Amino acid sequence: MDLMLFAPEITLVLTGLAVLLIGLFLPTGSKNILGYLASLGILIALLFTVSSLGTQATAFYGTVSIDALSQFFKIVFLVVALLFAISGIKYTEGNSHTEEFFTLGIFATIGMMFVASANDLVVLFVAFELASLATYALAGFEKKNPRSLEAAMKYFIIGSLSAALLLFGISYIYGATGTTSIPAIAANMDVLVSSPMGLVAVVLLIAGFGFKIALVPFHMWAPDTYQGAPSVVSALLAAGSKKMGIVAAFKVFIVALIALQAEWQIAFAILAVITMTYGNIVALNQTSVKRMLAYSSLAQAGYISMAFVVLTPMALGGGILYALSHGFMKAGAFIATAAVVYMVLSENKDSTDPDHIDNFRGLGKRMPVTALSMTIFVFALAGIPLTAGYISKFVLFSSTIQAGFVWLAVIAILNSAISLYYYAKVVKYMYFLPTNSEKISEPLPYTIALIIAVIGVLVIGFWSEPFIYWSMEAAKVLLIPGGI
Amino acid sequence: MMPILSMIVLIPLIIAALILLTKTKEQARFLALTGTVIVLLLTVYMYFNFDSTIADNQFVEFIQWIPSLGISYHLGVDGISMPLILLNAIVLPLLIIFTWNDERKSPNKFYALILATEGAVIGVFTALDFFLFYVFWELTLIPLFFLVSIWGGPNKHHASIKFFIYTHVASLVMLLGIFGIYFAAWNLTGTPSMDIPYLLAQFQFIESGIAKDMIFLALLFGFIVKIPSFPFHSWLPDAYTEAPTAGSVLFVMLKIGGYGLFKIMLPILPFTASPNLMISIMAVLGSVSIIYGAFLALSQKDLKRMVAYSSVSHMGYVTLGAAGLVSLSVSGAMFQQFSHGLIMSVMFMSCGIINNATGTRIINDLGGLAQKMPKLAVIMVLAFMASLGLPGLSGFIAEVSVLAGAFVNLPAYVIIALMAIVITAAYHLWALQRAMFGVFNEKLGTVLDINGYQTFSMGVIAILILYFGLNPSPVLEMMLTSSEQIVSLMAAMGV
Amino acid sequence: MMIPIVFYLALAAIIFSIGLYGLMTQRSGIRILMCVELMLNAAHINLVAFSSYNGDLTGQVFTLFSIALAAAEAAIGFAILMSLYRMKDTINLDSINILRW
Amino acid sequence: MLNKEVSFTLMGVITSVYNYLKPRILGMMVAFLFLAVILVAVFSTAWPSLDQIPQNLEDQSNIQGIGVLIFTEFVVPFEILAIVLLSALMGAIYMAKGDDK
Amino acid sequence: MAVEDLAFLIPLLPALAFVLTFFLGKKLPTGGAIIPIAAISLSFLISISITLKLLANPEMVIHQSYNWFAMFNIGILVDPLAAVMLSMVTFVSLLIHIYSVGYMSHDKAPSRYFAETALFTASMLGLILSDNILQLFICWELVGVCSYLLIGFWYEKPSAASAAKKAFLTTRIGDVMFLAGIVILFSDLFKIFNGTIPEGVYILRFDEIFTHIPEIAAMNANILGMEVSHITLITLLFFGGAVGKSGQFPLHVWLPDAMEGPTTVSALIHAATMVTAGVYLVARTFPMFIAAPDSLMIVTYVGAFTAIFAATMGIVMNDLKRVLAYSTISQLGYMMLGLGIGAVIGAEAIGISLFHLVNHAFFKALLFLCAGSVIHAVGTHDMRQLGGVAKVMPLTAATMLAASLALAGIGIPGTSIGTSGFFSKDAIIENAYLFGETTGTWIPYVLAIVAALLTSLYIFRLLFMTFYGKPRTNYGGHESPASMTVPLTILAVFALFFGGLTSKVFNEFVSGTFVNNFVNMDINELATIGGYHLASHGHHHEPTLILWMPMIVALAGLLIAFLIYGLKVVNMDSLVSRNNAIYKLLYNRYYQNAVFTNFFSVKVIYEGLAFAGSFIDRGFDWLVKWTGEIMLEAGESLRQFQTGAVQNYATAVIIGVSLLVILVKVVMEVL
Repeated sequence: MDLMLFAPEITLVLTGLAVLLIGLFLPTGSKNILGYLASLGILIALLFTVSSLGTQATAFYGTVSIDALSQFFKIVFLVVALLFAISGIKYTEGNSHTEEFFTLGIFATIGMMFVASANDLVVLFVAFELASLATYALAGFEKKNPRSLEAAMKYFIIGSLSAALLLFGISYIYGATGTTSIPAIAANMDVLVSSPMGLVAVVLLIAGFGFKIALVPFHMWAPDTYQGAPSVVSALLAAGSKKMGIVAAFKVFIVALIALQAEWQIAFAILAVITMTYGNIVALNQTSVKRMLAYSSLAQAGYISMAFVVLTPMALGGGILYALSHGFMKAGAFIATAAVVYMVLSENKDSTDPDHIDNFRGLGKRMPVTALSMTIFVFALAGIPLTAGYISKFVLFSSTIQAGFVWLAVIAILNSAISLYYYAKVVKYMYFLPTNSEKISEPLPYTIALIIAVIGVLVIGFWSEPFIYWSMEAAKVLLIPGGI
Repeated sequence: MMPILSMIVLIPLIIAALILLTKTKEQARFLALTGTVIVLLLTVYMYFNFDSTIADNQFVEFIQWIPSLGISYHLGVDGISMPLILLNAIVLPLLIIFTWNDERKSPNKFYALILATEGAVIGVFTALDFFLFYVFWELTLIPLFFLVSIWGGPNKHHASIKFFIYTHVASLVMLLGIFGIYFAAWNLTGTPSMDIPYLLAQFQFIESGIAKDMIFLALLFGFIVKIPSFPFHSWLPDAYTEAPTAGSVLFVMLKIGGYGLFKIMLPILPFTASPNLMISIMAVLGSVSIIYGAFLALSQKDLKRMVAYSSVSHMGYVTLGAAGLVSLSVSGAMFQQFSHGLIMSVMFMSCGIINNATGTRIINDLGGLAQKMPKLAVIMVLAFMASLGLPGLSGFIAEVSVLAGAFVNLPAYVIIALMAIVITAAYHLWALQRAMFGVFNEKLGTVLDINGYQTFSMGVIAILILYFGLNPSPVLEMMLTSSEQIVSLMAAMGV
Repeated sequence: MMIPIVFYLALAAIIFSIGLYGLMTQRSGIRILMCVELMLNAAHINLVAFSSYNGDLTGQVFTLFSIALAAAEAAIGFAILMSLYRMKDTINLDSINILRW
Repeated sequence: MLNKEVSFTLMGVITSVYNYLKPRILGMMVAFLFLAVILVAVFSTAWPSLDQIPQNLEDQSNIQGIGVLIFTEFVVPFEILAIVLLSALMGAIYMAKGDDK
Repeated sequence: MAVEDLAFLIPLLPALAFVLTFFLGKKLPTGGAIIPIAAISLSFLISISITLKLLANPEMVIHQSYNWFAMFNIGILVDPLAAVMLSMVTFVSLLIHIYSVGYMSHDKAPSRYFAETALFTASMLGLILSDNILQLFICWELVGVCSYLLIGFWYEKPSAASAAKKAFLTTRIGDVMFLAGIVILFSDLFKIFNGTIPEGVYILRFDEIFTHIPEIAAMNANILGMEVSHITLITLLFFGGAVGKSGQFPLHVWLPDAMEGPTTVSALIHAATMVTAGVYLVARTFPMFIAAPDSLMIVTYVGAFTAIFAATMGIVMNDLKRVLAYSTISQLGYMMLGLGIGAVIGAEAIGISLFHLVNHAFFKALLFLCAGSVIHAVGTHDMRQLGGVAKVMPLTAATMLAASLALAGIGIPGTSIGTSGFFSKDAIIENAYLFGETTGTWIPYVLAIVAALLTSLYIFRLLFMTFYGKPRTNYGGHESPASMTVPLTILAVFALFFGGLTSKVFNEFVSGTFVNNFVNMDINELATIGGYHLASHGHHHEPTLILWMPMIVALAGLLIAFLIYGLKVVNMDSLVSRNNAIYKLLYNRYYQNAVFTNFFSVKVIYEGLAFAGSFIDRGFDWLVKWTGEIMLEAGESLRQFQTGAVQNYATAVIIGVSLLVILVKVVMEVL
């Protein structure tokens, strides 16, 4: 066994500990360095991951596997973590608890990465909980802000509930199959297939993962938390931990529970339709941009869930590609919002809802880079061509038609048309509505994070071939019977 | 050989980006003019090297893009797209000149958006890959959305959002159709390809008749909305009216709906399960648009809105002509696109000038403008006459070709269209009489005639309207070649 | 005679449902936390029961991990509630709904 | 007199029961629904189990097995759990701590 | 270079003159009148020499044809019919242009005037020269638009702008019918060729059309249950176009209003360039009409009815120009009647009708120019304010008298003494009699005779009221300058003597058009397609009374006018003030304005249909808006689920889990 396979995770653990320890000895004023350190560590981990793209291995008695799927999602998580860390540099400026912020973020990322490479339900569950627990505290990071606390509280309670549901579901699967190893479960499905327990277990697991993915009706925490939590943390939640739910669901359902395909396909079909429609419609008249992004994130989760319904290599590839694109787009959009929030708060410390859409008025003049990036992100989210959002929708929706689910594709496409309204509204506020406020200098870390995200969005949209290739490779991992 | 098509697509886009960096109006408009003139020169060069006797795609460029999905960068022009590219290339520099002395906020963005639209529209006309086609297709939306939203009239937000979402929905439905044909071909041959000519050729091998009809209708819907045809026109009056003059002209240049009709719909029409039904649908839409648009134009009080509705009416000829399936009617419909672009540009420019000069576009508030604006009056009368289909001007060639050609197969629909001609004349003359003739309305204050730049650009287009009315062959020739090929396909299928 | 496994399972299901009921009806944050613990414990019962009936230790290991997790979770939960209490002087969750719609 | 008093208390009981149930009735129904779903599934499943109780009742101690498992097969979750606990610790301390100053 | 090679210059020179005058006219004296005058003079010279050449060589036809686009060509065709028209148009137009130099000398924008008239003339000449129906239609429309521009020449006058619009729109109705005819014709020919038209065949060229008349006649269309031959349909539609252009009932309403332009424009429209186009169209496509006897019948009746209908209105009008306008309509009715009789006499009808057309051009131009001269000098065209103008403007009065005699058709039957109008109108009325004899239908003849009486009545009424008697108001006035009187004199000579001198030659020459056609065809054979036979040629011997009848009624009209307006035997005022129904009906022009303009076009089309349309459109708009609003509403309601209370969220999760289990189960059962 080659420990180098876990170089990214190890790097991250060391970075997290280093940040924590160094932070203890630094005065509040000079804790900025921690952010750079964390970013550097994540970047190194990212480079390790990218360089090992294509490796295939299992380790630790088959409980952890490294393959195209896990590597792909690790890249997603690391990219989001990188954006989180870079923008966090600005966010934590002057804060005395910088080390907690970054360490928790990094630990959450480790959890997500282990979920991506988990090959055993125990690993998956524990890693899942790591990602959750670390982010509970992050969501409440502004502990003087009642919104942030409320967000953390709701996130925590619903999170615990879904952890319980997940564990409950896992327990039945364990009971029926006698094992927690994902490939072994797939081989021992007789009991579950022949009894209604299979369906119950599936639904319990869907509830558990659906909490992270934010599928209706397990989504209720998401708008509140995304809105209340610090924007940078919302970026991590929406762009990162949501994908963790998706990759976990991919592994558990498509690899382990493939014998119950009929059950969860129907369940996901129902949830996908409800989720995308609900998310889009409710997003229409939101006045808080973060809340709007949260609902839009529901809708996107609905689109991605279509992959479970269609279940062709192309659809899964599309879903995986969508996850990557969504990581860039949504993280970027939240970071842009973070920049606006920063701007509003720097002008008026007591602003109660700094992410109100009115604060975006004339942003095109006040913060041109942020506004332009935000425009690109929302257009990408809406699926305008030459962006990552388009190519992912293209692959995903077209595969839906290919598989004959025309009705589903029609619903999805109509939904994506509706979504244009609220995305365009943001653009309208940024560019067309007048403001009397002055242009301000944009905080550099936010700008860097935004530019990285914009580059990601555009590169995927334009030079899609390698991304499509790798997401298809990742999808193949899922569809080889019995996993690795 | 130089990649001339890539150049005419990319140069406007690159220059648009450059214009964004400029600081003053002078720099912006100079760059814009340079860009459009370069495109014009390249297009003229291409036009003279274009073989109008063959219907094949010419100046083809092909580069693999996303091989795993069969997507490539494939460009080419044929007799359908060449005239439309020419139209854009001609009108855009004139549009820049037309706006030369206008005062407006952030001129750099304004000119950048105009150039971006040009690049995107030409991109649609040259794309031979569905993916690329759709990319450009959507790309045309964004600059226009901004143009309307930033420099539009009082109702601009409503209009721009409506236009954006309405046409976006249509594009998405079209995308569904594209997916349909893409996967049907993929399943048939086992290799993915987004190549337009290839997919169109594969269409006939699709087994399921329902699938073929659904694909056809989905694509048709996408194009029909863009044309726009009754009953999917309701985005148009708002968008055309609220847009700034340059935006309206760009809308008029946006002939991508009709282009899709000829380039994509007609070649697959004979292979649908029920071609006669499809023809009837198109014919009904076309003829109803003609008469409906005419009546609506008649009831308008706002000059620009009237012109917008007249556009619905005129574009009905495109649909009807395409449905006519006689080489004359099909090429007439193509020519209608070309001629309509020229005529409507002048019409909208006139509306813009009147609005600027008098502060109103309500026809009844105007009056006697010809006394104060004789130059405008001359050009406007010419444009209005062209628009109502006066022989000797380009509109007539198109209309008569469509009507005569389409009558062979669709007599009843042509009769409906013929009835609209009188209405068409009525609203044009009514507007002219109220706005330009009669006693000058003193409330309008001091009214100045058009300046030299405006005279030049409108005059050149007016001369072109006259020229193509007398000698349509330079563009009609290649249209005929293309349409004959399309029609021979029909004949082979016995449609 | 062996007690059939369904008894354990039924017990777990009932305990889980009680937890759910509490979660849905209680107002106090502490009680809600307790209900969550109850639900987790119901799952643990399941796991242990299955473990011993399957003759496989995985379930028990899993339970151990899970108990640790539950403890960690409780710690964070109480911490959050403490912060809330400090700010609002109440842990009545009904009164905490600034974020809605 | 007596009747009246009885009926009064009866009404009182009903009212108080009603008042008690009113905010909880939905929770109850949902919890019962959930319970019913689970129980139906549990009872209609043929759970695999060892045919008989393990022979050697004295040898039921599984601590050793668990220990082995934790350090072989489940070493990864164990390591992760370490991080979980660390982050829970950090998070809890951070959240629970009072004013910085 | 032979003169026939210059034929293409005939329309081209005035067109060129238009361009030059339009751009340079302002800088030249008299608005650059010299340019169109020179151009039209040249055209006239070419035309007249071509005509003479054709006269000398009856077999000769000038035909040049070039590819235009698709299966259409542009070309010129000069046969006797065209040659005569060309000469007439260039001649009359030339005189009017010369006259205009004086007439328009005080106008603000003479250069625009001359440019537009030049284009007007050019379009008309192009129309005449066309060798195919499409080109003819194009020029036809150009004529229409020029008339629009010229009628609305003084566009700052709202009435002028409105009259221009009315003229254009009304003729447009006819034009659409014409276009429909062309479209049907095209599709018939297209089908005859099975959709593949050989290279070099231009299917809308007259020779192609005429060659395929039998096939077209064999096609039938079912219209409202009636089997109608395509040839009938097409010719009727063509005639519809002619009705619009030539001001036949019921599309004549624009013509009287067209007086809003300068009087010279009226002269051009009424005499030379516009209204004759309709007659020319029917003559040009006469072989088709011959094959469609039903159409010819309709032509006959419409013509005859128009002749009397317009004449009745002519007798009550008080506006100098209006009387003349109604007179034009009435005379055009005669011409149509003349063509319609072709059903009996065949190709000779063209000669008769064209003869009247040419003569009419002379005297009507003269009438208008005289009226213009009076208006120019006096400043009013209300006859009630005039009277005794002859004393002030003797030359004008004299020429006017000549023109009136020509219009009334005074002459001695059986001899070659008589005004131009006498010969041509007499021929038409005589043939109407022949028509009655052959078909047994006397209505056209009766109408024609009565109309002749009315014609004489209204024109002499005009003459007496305007030129003789005592002035009713104080008006200044003087004889017009030479540039105006010289054309008057020339026209007067033609109005008086042209007919008498050329009567025989003209008829033979023009009637030979389709005999010596560039496509060989026998008119009689075409008639058999229509299912009838033409009356045998040869001399008809009408009763003497019939021969003298036109003369008698003309004199009767003159007498009545003299009694009422000259001698004032009957008090005109009492006639008017008696307020009787007939007078009111006539004076209000049969209330056609109320019906056509106010009711039909304004109420029905504009207010009714257009607003119904806009209502429907609002419906579509509303639908789009409603879709959006319902979405927003739905969003607003669905938001309410997110109550903010975490227990509710938990409840939602549990309900979701339970329901999802049940739902999936149900769906699986159903599937």
